[in-house]
Amino acid sequence: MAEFLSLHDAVSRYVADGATVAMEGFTHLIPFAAGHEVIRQKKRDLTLIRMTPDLIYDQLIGAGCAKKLIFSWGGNPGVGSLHRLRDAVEHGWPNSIEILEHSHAAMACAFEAGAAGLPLAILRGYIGSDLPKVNDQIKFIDCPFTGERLAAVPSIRPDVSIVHAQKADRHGNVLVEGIVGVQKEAVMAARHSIVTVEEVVDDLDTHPNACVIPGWVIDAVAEAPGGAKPSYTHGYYPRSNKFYKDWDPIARDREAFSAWLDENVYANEGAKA
Amino acid sequence: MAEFLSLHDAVSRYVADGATVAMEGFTHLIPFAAGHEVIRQKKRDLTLIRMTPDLIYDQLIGAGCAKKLIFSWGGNPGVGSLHRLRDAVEHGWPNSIEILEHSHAAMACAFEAGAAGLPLAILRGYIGSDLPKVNDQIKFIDCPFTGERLAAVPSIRPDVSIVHAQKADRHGNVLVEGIVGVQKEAVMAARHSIVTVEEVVDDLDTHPNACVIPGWVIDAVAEAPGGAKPSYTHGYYPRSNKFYKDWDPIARDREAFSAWLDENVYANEGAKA
Amino acid sequence: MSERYSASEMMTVTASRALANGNTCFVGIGLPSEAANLARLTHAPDVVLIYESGTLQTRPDVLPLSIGDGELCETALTTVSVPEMFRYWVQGGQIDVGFLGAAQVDKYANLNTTLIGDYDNPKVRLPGGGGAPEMATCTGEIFITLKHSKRTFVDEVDFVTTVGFGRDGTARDNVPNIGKGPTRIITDLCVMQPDADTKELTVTSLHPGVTREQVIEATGWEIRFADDIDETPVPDDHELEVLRELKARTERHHSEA
Amino acid sequence: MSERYSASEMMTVTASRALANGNTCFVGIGLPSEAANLARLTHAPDVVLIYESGTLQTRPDVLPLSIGDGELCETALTTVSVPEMFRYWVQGGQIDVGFLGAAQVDKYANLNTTLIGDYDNPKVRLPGGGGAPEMATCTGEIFITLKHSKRTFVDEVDFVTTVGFGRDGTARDNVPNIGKGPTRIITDLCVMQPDADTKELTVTSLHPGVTREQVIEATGWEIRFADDIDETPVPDDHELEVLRELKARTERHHSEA
Repeated sequence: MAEFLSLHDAVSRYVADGATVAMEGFTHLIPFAAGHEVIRQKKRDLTLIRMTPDLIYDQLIGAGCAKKLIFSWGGNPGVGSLHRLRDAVEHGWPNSIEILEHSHAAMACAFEAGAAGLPLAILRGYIGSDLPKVNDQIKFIDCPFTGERLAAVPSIRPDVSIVHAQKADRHGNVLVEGIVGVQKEAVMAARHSIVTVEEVVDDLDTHPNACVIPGWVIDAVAEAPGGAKPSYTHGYYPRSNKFYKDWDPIARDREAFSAWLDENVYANEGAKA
Repeated sequence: MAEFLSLHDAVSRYVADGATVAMEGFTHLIPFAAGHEVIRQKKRDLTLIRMTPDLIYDQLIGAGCAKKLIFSWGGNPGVGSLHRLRDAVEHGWPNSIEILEHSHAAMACAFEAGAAGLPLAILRGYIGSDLPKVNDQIKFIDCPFTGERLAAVPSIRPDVSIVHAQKADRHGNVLVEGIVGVQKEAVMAARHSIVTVEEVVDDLDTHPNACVIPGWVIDAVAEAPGGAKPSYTHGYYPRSNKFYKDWDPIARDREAFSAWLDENVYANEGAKA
Repeated sequence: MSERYSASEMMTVTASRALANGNTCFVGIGLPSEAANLARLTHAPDVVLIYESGTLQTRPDVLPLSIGDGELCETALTTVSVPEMFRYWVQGGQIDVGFLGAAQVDKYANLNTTLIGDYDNPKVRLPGGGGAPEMATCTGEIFITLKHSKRTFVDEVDFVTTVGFGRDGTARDNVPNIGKGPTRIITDLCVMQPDADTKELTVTSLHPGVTREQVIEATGWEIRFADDIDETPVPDDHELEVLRELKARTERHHSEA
Repeated sequence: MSERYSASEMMTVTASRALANGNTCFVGIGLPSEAANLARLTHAPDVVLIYESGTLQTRPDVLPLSIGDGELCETALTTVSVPEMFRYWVQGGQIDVGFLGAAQVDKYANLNTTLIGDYDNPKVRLPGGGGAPEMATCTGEIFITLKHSKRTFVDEVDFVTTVGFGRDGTARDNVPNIGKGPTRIITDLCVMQPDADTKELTVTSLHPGVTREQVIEATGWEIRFADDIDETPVPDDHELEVLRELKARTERHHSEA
């Protein structure tokens, strides 16, 4: 049953050093406030899972929180590279990280399979690609009915998943609307989950088939208005495309990045309960 | 791309004798008008697929349209047996039918896999059940990652799927709302599809994550107000629980059933284009 | 029997008390639905009721006739597709209790809802498995409620639609990712629980006024009784009132159209 | 080159013309998105644009910077989850054309978006596969658009992120349930198509004013030319006007916040 916690307390309670953590949100609803709280609390040796690492994982990796990244597309969308990710992969700064690389289809299926309680996902995938040569978690099975060879990947079952959403009601039921990505799957696949929301309301006031995550599959709900910025929250505020562009020169330079982190994350104490 | 046809023409064009047909709708939105059109057109040797055969398949089977039934729960919900189905299975009237029997979980996964373009569905299913002994389409595979034994069933790919929905816009995009069952999966898994709707409107006027089936995955849209009666259409009319109860004595008796069919289906010419 | 309540009310109230507040419960239609909603309307206001039609956390004002009545969707937190229901919610392990009925149950709590007789030549064809086979293995535990009679409580079911503990009581041993299975059976005469070792169903509580002989007479195998047998607590007035109102509302509603 | 249009406009307009009205098109970000939206705003008003963020049949007024801009959802018919997008829509075979860019393409139309150099010790780490590997095999056919240079058109890619026809042109032979793969590559110099037999990319059309020598110079392998080479039709004024307005709107929009 969801408990209302401050973001500080939620991260402190559920994100342990060495944990496997998925922070999801497909361009939309990226949980930046929660990611910054993880950086502030200096969590270490995390295995970070995310289809599109985006700036949030660039920041976490640059801050030294990660030992491994599981992903399927690691860029600054429409802008270019994730330079902190590249610096870690190419030069081991601030520490070298292991990467495990999939396609989007495989990761989406692996989250789906995790939510579905299965140990594996089956897909018609990776045909002709070199990815199975560098990722030993990609296997193949033969369909017992048709003989067709299909790809198999392990399902994703994070220790903790963190997502951002529009709103929660007083019971901790959460509404996710717009581009919903794999957020519901990430929450349902995880052992623990933290959801940050723009606001807590009396009534979700929605339609019969809305994407609502019931409070009883969530561990902690934390109010975090603006918690997805510089990404966006449908119905609340737009994406700061400018920030994504401005990030490029900051991330290219270790010192500029460290200064940015000091000023915008470390100096900015997260709200306590 | 969806074409607007009369129900008569849609059934005439897409439902061939001997075809594999799925009419879906989980209690809600059962396509009775379309089923009656299939009976009126005296389609024969159909393989009928449906999780819950309900009265619609009791009527089709009693009318002699079916040679095989693939299902997972064949009763009159809350009332008792499907007596026409039982008469066919137990006494071969009006013809004997073959049955292939699953659990709901397996059929839901098989529709899902059909929509997903896969030849099979994997589930943690049928443990300890005798169903695999009487259904040779249930197999088992070992997970290549954990070794766990999991059930595998062939995906469902009907020749034609028929569903009922609230409304279509002028482009044939269809809104399904409320208990959505496996309707979207049935349509997407099928070679051809017919959707009957309560009404055609200018604008679906819905929310960002509504269950909308785009016109370009549908073959025919037919306007059929009241087309789900005696089941119901959320937002339009309620379920006639009385009809479901009244059906029991009608279906128990071959003559009463035949008289009902004459009066309510054969005599009731479907609207032509 | 008491004049204050009927045997079937005793059964329903006892079944309802099995559900704890806050449990997530996958509800079968009929007796389980009656018991689960009674629990919600009395001691367990925060019990989460889930029907296989995809309706999550529903609060029907009247009992549904079918598993997919409009009432269920209109009062639900949200409604998901049926594939999602079985994949994410049942198989995904989000459900504490599956609440089932059955046509036949045997001494190892295996359930038959498929047929009486032989599969290829049935004497009576029943509806089939529906959601039960996976509910029985994927949820935390299973409660079963049905009326006690020799016809329903049989030595061995004709067909194991839904596994309890298998033909010899060992079907769950060493199976990964499987729930506890049936932990109690509530009838109009008594409560049974599987023996900790053999898994054979054993009477652990008799309803007030019910004798051992009555249970023996209504059971198709040599039923055992636990060493310490309780008397099942009686329904209280509030439970009876709420149950009767619920059934009256339901009756009025379903005879309407 | 003409003074009426630039080489990159020639490329975008040519790419847009490859899409037929009514096609369902899975759109990659960048050049493919520009071309696909130009098609929708000119000759193909009923082209169905799908982005991997789950936005079905979207009609953005400005080009998205990312694959999941709010604009895409707000103007979509509906938005589905990302697992559904890849399972039902891509793998389910509902998409006619996948429209892709790439960092490197080789003579068998294999695409590399993973890295330059060796996997364990990369010279340049690129973003990775994203949606492309399955798009390339599950959609009916693939169009590719990118600028022509020796750095991008290489003899053999360092890493096959996304298969064209494999290292030897035979990767699709006898594979069940696979699309046709890349059927045309549109660059700022020419159009290439796979040879019917060998699958080697071959120039089938040169843009006006472009010489064979320019193409040879910009290609990292000994590029072949089809026996009959067309001259690519030039953009018309309406296409140029719509494209320029679209880019200007986009520019204004993305510099706002």
